[in-house]
Amino acid sequence: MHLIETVHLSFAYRDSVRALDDVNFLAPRNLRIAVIGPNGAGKSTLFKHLNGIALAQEGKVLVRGEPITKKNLKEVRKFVGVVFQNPDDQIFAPTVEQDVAFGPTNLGLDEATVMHRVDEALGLLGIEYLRHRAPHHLSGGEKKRVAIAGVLAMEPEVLVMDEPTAGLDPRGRDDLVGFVNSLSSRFGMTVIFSTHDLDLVTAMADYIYVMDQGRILAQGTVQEIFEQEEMLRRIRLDVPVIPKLCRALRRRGAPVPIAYTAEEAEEGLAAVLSLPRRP
Amino acid sequence: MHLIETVHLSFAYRDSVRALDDVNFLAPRNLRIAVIGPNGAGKSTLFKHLNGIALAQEGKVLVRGEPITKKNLKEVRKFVGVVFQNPDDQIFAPTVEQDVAFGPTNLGLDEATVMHRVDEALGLLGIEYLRHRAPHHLSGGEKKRVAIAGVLAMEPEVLVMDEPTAGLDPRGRDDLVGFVNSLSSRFGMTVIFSTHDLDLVTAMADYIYVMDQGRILAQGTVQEIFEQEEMLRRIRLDVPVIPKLCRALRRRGAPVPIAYTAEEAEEGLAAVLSLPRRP
Amino acid sequence: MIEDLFEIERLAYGDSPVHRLDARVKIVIAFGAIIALVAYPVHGSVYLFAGVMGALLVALLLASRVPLRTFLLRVGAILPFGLSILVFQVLFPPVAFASPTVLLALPLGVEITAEALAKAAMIGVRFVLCIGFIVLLSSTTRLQDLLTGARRLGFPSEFTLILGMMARYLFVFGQMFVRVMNALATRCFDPLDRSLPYGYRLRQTGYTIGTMFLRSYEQGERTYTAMLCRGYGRDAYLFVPKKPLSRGDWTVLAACMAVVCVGPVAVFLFSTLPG
Amino acid sequence: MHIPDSFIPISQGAVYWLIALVFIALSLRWIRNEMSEEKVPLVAVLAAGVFALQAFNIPVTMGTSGHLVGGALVAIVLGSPFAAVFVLSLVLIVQGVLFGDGGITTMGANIVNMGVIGGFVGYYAYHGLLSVTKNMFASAAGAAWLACIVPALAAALELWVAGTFPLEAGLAGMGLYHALIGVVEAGITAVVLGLIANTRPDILEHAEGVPA
Ligand SMILES: Nc1ncnc2c1ncn2[C@@H]1O[C@H](COP(=O)(O)OP(=O)(O)OP(=O)(O)O)[C@@H](O)[C@H]1O
Ligand SMILES: Nc1ncnc2c1ncn2[C@@H]1O[C@H](COP(=O)(O)OP(=O)(O)OP(=O)(O)O)[C@@H](O)[C@H]1O
Ligand SMILES: [Mg+2]
Ligand SMILES: [Mg+2]
Repeated sequence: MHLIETVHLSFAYRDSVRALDDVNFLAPRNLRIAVIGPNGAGKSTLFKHLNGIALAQEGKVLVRGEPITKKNLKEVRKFVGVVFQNPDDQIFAPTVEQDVAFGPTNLGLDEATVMHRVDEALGLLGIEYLRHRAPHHLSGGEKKRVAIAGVLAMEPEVLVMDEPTAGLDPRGRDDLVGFVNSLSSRFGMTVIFSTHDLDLVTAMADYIYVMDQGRILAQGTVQEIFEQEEMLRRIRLDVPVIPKLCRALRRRGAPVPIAYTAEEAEEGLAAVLSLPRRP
Repeated sequence: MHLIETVHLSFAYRDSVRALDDVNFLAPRNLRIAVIGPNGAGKSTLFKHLNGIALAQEGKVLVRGEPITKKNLKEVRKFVGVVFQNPDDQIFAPTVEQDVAFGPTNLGLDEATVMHRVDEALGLLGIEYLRHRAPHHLSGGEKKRVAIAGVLAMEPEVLVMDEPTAGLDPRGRDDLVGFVNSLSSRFGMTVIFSTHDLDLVTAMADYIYVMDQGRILAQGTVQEIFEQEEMLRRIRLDVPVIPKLCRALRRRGAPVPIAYTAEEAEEGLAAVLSLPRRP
Repeated sequence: MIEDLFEIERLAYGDSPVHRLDARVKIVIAFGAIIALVAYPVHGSVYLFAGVMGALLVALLLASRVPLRTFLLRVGAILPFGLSILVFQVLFPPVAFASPTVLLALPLGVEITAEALAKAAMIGVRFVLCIGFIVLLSSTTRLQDLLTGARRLGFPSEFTLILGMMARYLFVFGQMFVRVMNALATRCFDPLDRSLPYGYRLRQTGYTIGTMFLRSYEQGERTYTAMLCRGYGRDAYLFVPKKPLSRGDWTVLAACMAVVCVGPVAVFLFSTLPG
Repeated sequence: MHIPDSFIPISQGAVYWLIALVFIALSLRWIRNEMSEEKVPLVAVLAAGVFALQAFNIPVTMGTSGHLVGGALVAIVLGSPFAAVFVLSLVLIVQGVLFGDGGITTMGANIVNMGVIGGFVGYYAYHGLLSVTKNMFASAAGAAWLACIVPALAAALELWVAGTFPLEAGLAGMGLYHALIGVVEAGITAVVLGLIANTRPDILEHAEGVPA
């Protein structure tokens, strides 16, 4: 039984063509899944189905093996936490503390438990010092963390994030990567995210779904997907620059292994050039 | 005489520390200038001074050698076109045509000239087909182009863009790079932009200003700046991945030239590895 | 209400002879019809006149290919307040009738009279038709065309600019509203959920509304700044090129306005003349 | 309380339209001259936002729910009753023309009720109450409650003049209903004002509003 599974899921907004078309998406336990695709591919629409914000028009969405119904909606939303792209759409309370407490309170927990959850969520993201600040005045990166803390305080087992690094500066992005990876390694959480930043995919995903025009075009491990340069280019995507470089060199005859990070590439090239070990 | 020059420019928002602190910024004719820096460095604040949206508190801003005054404000804004980060801030009219026509009508041009300018601007960006569409039906990339068209229709000589590629998919980003570079090469326009995407800097800039905490920390050509890995890291930035890889290999003794794009790196490495010419 | 904005827009993006009519023609017809309906006296002959106007409405509706069900739903959504006034009026007639025919006597001395019912029905039929014309107008005319149409009809340019901006940002905030509702649902908040304390629900809703208010305000600040960069000033206006009406537009306009102008006079004379 | 078409005779509707136009012109002049700069665009965008936030359903009791009108809120936050006149006029025009809510011939009356009466009552009640109670939130709540009920009474009165509504029963009915709905308006207005005072106090610290 998978944590989340969509079966032949299709969906159309009132007027438009199909935003989702026969999508079969699987999320097992403790996997980091990236969903990539050009603008309008249907990524955000898919995410809306994972916690019942949108309901399946055709096909079905199974959460822990059960279809989403009106009755288990609250359970499902507790189980699958969704962080939206723009933190401003998500943060309403006058202080960070109140905002993070919002979800747990709505679950009907008592005050002590709510407080405990808030402490934990703020701690996890390292933002205790923001506790009494007004969210309005935080930087983009800080707001993003508050938004994530607000969702984590509901203790979901699956964390879904729509374009989590949009608008963050390089360090803010790196911090997020580190934190999300630790959620996966320390707590065995399943993480699903969409992004346009292909370097983020190599840094934060085990498995990739490629979407275009509402359909799942390809799926596989990072290596498997980024080998298909042609397909990616066809749908207006690209290959991250490092594997692209490696592949270009290989095509010209250099026995360079395909690397995905600068460090891997460095080691690979060092071996080919028979350079000494790292100084 | 430079097109734009700021001299000992300082500025503080009401309650905050100095958002700009003794900034000396120069923009000569036909140069592509990137301004980089972490969140809150003061990039957007600097840009607001370049066309008189914010007025200098200390120091001065010279446009074509003259300080900005109430009297020449309209002239200055015609000369320096600013494109904001979020197209929704900028596209305010109910149709694309009306939006692009807004600037020219404010210049007091007659209907025929306005129409001509609109045609030209839409043509330059290749978006004639969007003419009668409503902005909320456009994708992020399309909106961005409309925003730029609205500014170009005023025929400025300096184009200032705050984070031009935020939210665009990889193809949208590449299209923008190509277009902006052609503005510079075909029309000799001066382009100034800020970004968090360091790869964009290598693709679209000749010269870099690095800002942190309201100050200009460093300035120089792309090569000069990205050599200073230490400094960049200190202010939460990073070096783009390709020069980083080259530098790492050089440190280990390989005579690789420092490259900034995948193609340059490929050629450099091919030479070192004595690979055949491109197949 | 803003949730329905996108549905209305979808209708207005349809294609039909009515959709293709110049916005000016549709505005004049709809407003003319409403004024005629409201101006017609509350008199027995109102039903005959309503029949005439109803026929015009139905003809336009059929030509517009707006689905009947959608149309009726839209009209129905607006009725409740008017209907409640009508009910109130029947229960407590504002003017005493000379010799009321009591149909039903309720407790507390409240009586339902035939005269009150008749009067309510006459107001009601005009009221429903007026809504019909407005709904037809907005279901067949895009918002931006309504604006350019109004401008070409001589609506002041400064108001077209203001309403144009409002129109543009209605859609921006409409999308924002949907996203905010999704975010609330994701965190299991429902203002109508009785298991949460009332004060808490009221406060959280207030915070959400307050945040939307601030975001609108700040959006206004940023938009204003961006407009300044493009030379916004006191005399700025929205660009609306001139455009003559086509012959088809003129024909439809003339035909419909003939009904709207001649109709009430003819019906009134016809039904009040002795014989 | 959007009076629909055909409930007010056309001649009376025209009179209300005239009054409304005078106030709209005055409010436009206020925005151009009294706000720190010429800020018509800001207010136009804010009007779209107010339209959007009127869509939030707020529970009252026993299954009924209401929504914010916002006249008092806008007048208090922007520091002038004219701001409310302007914002609510725009909102009412869109509601009337696009949705059919509130009529065309009666739009003048609706603007007079909700925009002019609501805005002025909201603004002056707030400042009156503030000088007595010294409590911003209580004053805002009181003002918002009054700004909800007084326009409703005005609407009842207009309908009576129009001959389509009984006087005493009408006033009582409209009054009671809006007294109840007004509680929500009051509560939400106070909370929103609290949030603004907390996060963007600078918006509230304009010079004292212009007297009419
Ligand atoms: N609320 C809506 N109403 C109507 N159509 C919509 C709506 N939201 C999205 N769509 C359409 O559905 C399709 C899928 O959109 P979606 O937002 O899921 O794409 P996405 O992959 O998230 O794109 P992006 O990368 O730009 O965020 C698009 O064609 C879009 O225009
Ligand atoms: N309207 C404002 N009122 C008060 N302070 C402001 C305002 N705008 C910016 N600041 C402050 O001024 C400083 C510089 O901000 P600015 O927006 O110029 O930075 P930036 O380099 O553009 O950052 P980012 O990369 O996040 O866009 C920051 O400390 C910020 O908090
Ligand atoms: Mg998306
Ligand atoms: Mg900025």
